[in-house]
Amino acid sequence: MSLRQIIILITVALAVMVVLPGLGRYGAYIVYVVAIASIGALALNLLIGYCGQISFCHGGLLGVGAYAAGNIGNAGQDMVVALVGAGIVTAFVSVMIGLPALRLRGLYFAISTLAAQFILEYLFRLIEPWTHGVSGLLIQPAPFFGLDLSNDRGYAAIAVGLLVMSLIAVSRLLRTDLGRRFILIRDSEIVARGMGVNVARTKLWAFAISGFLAGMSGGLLAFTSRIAAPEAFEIALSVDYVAMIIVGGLGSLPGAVIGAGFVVLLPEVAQRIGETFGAATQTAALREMVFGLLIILFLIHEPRGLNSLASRAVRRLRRTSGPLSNNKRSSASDLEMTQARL
Amino acid sequence: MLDVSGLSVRYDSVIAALEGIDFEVGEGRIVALLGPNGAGKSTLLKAIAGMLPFEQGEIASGKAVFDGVLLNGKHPAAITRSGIALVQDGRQCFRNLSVGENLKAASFRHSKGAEDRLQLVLTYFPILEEFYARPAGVLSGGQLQMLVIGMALMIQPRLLMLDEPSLGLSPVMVQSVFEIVERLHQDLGMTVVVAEQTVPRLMEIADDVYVLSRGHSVLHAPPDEIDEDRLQSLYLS
Amino acid sequence: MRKSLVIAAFGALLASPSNAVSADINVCIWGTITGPDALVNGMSYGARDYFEYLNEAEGGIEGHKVHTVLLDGRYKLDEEQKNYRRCVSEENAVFINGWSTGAVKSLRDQIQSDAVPFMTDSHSSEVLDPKKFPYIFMAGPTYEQQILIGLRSAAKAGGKRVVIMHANNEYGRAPVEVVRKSGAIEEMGLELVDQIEFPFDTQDLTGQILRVKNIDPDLVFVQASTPQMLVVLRDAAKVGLPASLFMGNMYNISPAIPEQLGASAEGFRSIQLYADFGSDIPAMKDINKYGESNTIEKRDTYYMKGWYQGIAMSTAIRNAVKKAGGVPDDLVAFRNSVRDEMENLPSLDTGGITPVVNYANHQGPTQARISEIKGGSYTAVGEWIDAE
Amino acid sequence: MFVLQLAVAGIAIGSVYALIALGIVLIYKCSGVVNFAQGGYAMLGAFITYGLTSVGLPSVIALVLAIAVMGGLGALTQILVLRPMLKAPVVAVMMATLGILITFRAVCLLIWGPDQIGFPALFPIGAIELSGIFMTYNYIAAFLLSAILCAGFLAFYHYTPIGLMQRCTADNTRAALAVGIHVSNQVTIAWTASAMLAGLGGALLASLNGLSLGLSNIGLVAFPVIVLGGMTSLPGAVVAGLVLGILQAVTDGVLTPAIERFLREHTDIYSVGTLQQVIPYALLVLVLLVRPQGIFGTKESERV
Repeated sequence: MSLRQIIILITVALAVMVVLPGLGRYGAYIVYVVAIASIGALALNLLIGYCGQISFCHGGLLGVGAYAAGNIGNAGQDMVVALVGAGIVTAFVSVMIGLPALRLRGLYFAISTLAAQFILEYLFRLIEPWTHGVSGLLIQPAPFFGLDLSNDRGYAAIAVGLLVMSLIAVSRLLRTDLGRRFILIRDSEIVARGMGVNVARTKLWAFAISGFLAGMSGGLLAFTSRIAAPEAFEIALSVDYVAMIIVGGLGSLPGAVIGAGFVVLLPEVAQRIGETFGAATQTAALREMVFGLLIILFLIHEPRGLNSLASRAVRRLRRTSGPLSNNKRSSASDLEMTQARL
Repeated sequence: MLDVSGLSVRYDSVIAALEGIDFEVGEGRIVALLGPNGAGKSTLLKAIAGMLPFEQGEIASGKAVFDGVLLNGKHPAAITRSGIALVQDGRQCFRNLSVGENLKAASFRHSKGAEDRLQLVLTYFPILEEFYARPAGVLSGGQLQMLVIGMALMIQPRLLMLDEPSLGLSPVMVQSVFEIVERLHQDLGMTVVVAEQTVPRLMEIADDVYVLSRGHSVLHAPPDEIDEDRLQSLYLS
Repeated sequence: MRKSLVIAAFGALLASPSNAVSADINVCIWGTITGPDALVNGMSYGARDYFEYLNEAEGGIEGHKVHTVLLDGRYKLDEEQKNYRRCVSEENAVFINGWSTGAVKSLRDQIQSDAVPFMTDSHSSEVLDPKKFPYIFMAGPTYEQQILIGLRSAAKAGGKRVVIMHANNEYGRAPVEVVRKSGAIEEMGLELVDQIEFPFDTQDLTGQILRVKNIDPDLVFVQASTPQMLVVLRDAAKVGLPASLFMGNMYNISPAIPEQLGASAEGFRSIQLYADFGSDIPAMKDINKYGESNTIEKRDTYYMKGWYQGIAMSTAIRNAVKKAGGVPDDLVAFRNSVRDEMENLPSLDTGGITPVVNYANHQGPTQARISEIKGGSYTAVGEWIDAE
Repeated sequence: MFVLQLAVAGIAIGSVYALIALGIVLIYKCSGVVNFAQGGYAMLGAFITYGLTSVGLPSVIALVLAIAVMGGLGALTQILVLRPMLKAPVVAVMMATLGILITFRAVCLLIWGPDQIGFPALFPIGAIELSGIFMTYNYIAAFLLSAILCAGFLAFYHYTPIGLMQRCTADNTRAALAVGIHVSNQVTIAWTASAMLAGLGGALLASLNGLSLGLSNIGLVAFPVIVLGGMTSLPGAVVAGLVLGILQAVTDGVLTPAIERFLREHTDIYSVGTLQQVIPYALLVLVLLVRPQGIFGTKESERV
């Protein structure tokens, strides 16, 4: 991410913040739900899209973050402390889940994360002292750097701010040696090993960093919904997150945000459209169907995700608008381009 | 019989593997296709057999014609049926299936006279009869090479293409592989293309030699015009 | 660029039509339209239909049309949270009717700070407290009270050993834990010999039922919704346990049980709080009248519950409108006034769906009776019992 | 006696797990695709059977028709969705099958609504009591049918020309292409067979357990089964299915009560919750760590 892009990003974020007071609570709610999901999707994209470790327990990890943040917050700590704490706890759990990755590859590892998801769900219901079992952990509002921001607009500001910070941090990370090692492992573990990469340690770093971000995202979710309950972190949520990064674009930072927006907002938009004609059951069915079909269609026609579609559209615009265009670039070099942009 | 002209191949739409190759095989001839590792020999054979689309490759320009029929864009199964058998590198067979099943599988598309061909293959390769009910995975490298050539024969080809059959074999095995190629040529009048890096034995039986380097065709000559030194210099060019 | 897509999508969302502006009185309902316990969603349809009925038959409340929104919470916490925010801040609802125990519990503090009257479909004791949660109202006895009513009937019948089965969610586990820890079971002279938890989205409970069979209790009380009860009774029949051994709560009176299980549902008992659909009561006339020109989605006791909730909510709204001499412009004042009127509802006639109620306790009716499946339909056995 | 009764229930359910898992393994062997939608095919098969009986067809004919429809649907999804995704990354293909699952659920929701439905009796209602062990006709029929089908399918796979082509495709795609086998057609056949197995399994399951959208969850239960059996072993899937069915029943009936009794006597903990839901997955993790290729599977080497 270039300096220019960072500036654009921050400007957009500031613009969102300026607009926020004008939004209703529902509007603000939508903003922070998308922003929080974006942080979660970013975490998962780091793992799957950049390091090639397919995970189906992201929902469970967000849950770990939520419970951790809730417990720290309820103990009277500042929200910032709670979020960082949640990040550390979740990073630890994520590394635990990642340990089998040292022995298992690809599909087998993916299925072991499926197991992790179900075991986490079970533990959420079981460990009453930390999770309050099925009742869920009620979470008291906490100050943010001492400020009282415990309302929907305040949460939106925090979430957007954190998202921008995470985006910048991850894009910086990808430029370091560690980041490059992630990509090497994704492309071929054997080649990476041949080049002297400590595959085990690098993978665990990916799990730790991804877990940290997931924990923060889950923690924010907990504070905004005032409860961390097991039903909120089930396998369906993990599936949603995988959908986000694939729809947005594997191995693409903007893709995480776009994918999160898509997956969170699409059902809502479909619902609103459905409400204008159909009965409630049909609306619900239609909304699911649109979701399922669009995912399939995207995967067939735009396997590199919405981000690639968007960047191609932008390029086409530039091409028609001025001499800066580069007509020689074939569509096949998109992948390299997206990677170069990062 | 086989006529390839101006053939260019790309992988992943960007990496050029072959540029403007002309390659001709006359009926009843043994053609040697030489070149260093990565010269594009396998790619050329795969392009003819229609296997490229399964490895992210595509024919960018040029054409391959077999007996007047255009091969471009045809499914490998159809090309196989029209009488071209490719013995791929790495001795590709079904290692979890028995030797017999391997041979049976190869004759699915050419069931007519399969029994006779099976007998023929077993006479050529008695070792296959011995291991008939055992999984192919237990065979040694040389035996595997026999099996895959046997499988190719079950297809009842008129054009047999072998991709680096000697790779990884002991000199004795290499010797017997080429003996078999020669026998096939003599007994059955089969047209054969053999791709190799460098094998003096091949020069003795070949009628025609093509040399590839870095995706380009660098030489086409009868075998007596080619010696080890000339090849080395071509490979390094 | 990256954000602009999101913002565009979200702008489109905000710009999408919201009909809230034209109506004077907004009521917002969310239930499980689709989702694991959709079988009992008649109560959401019933409440909506009552307001629609008012619009058709009486031109709304005091001449003001009521605009009702029915949303689908899908029994998912985040979806219900979203629905709540939409109801409170976008639909400007003066009364909200919401679904699951988990969601209502997580929202109880916000309901308090938003000061919006809230009718909960959940009967959890943890959201019932006129002092701590003055805006939350319930439509009958709590789950805990229902469990005690059920167990008491077992004690009366001379039973001794009881088992409680429950789903692994808030609705299932929490009330059972409260009852067990209260010691009330022992006070009745009963012994709780086992407590069995099972998955809420269960498809097969043979193992658990065999565990019950092994214990051989006098009564099994099941704290679950109808879909799980279907599994329980079906698997009980598989291993030769009679349905009469089992008892469910208010959410197990469903025609689906005798319809799908036939003879193996005979003798199953559950707690009834509201009149059956089709009973000979005044409210049924209104429902039939409404049904002449509208579809009635569910014809069961939960529809009746919803209808009754509609009566209670609308009466409070009517009283508030009357008092102010029109719909107040200030939504906050309107909500507060509705809350006050709700609390002060004088002996409310629910058209026979429940005995006459008042809402000083925020609980409405506190009476229940036991209903048993006999000859393929639910039949009341015994009189109304007061939960207290 | 008690344990025997549990085992009977476990075997009945387990044999259906095996049927569902067979389909997943079949597709995976042939094309390397992990089909998360298998539960969706099972659910759809059951719903279509139900839909056909509700328009008046006898249940056996409805079942046969539904299985045929499922076969067509399996082929169609392979051609429309999977073929264009040949070059897509593994995780994208996984997600596409999840998309299929979501779509199937939505279709069923739209047509048949969210409520649990009483499934028509495929087999006579009633039970045999053998010295205290109840065996419903449903159980017996589900077990027998699954057993016959598994055996029949394995025989088909090993002794017919199509079976041989399937095995060739699964063994080595390049070699299969070279001997003239139309690989993508073989993959289509695998999807067809797999969808038919799933449809039948779904209908059997619905006759045991009733019908609702929740039936599609069976697909997730099948994953521990296939991993325990080894992703590439068809007989392994059958054995693992039975083992898992019995294990779950025993967990529900014996293990959980024993643990809870112990905990209640010696600690403050009263319940261990729904242990049977995690037992298969806990076992899965263990097996994966000790023997990553599963109990019956063969080791695959990573391609560079």
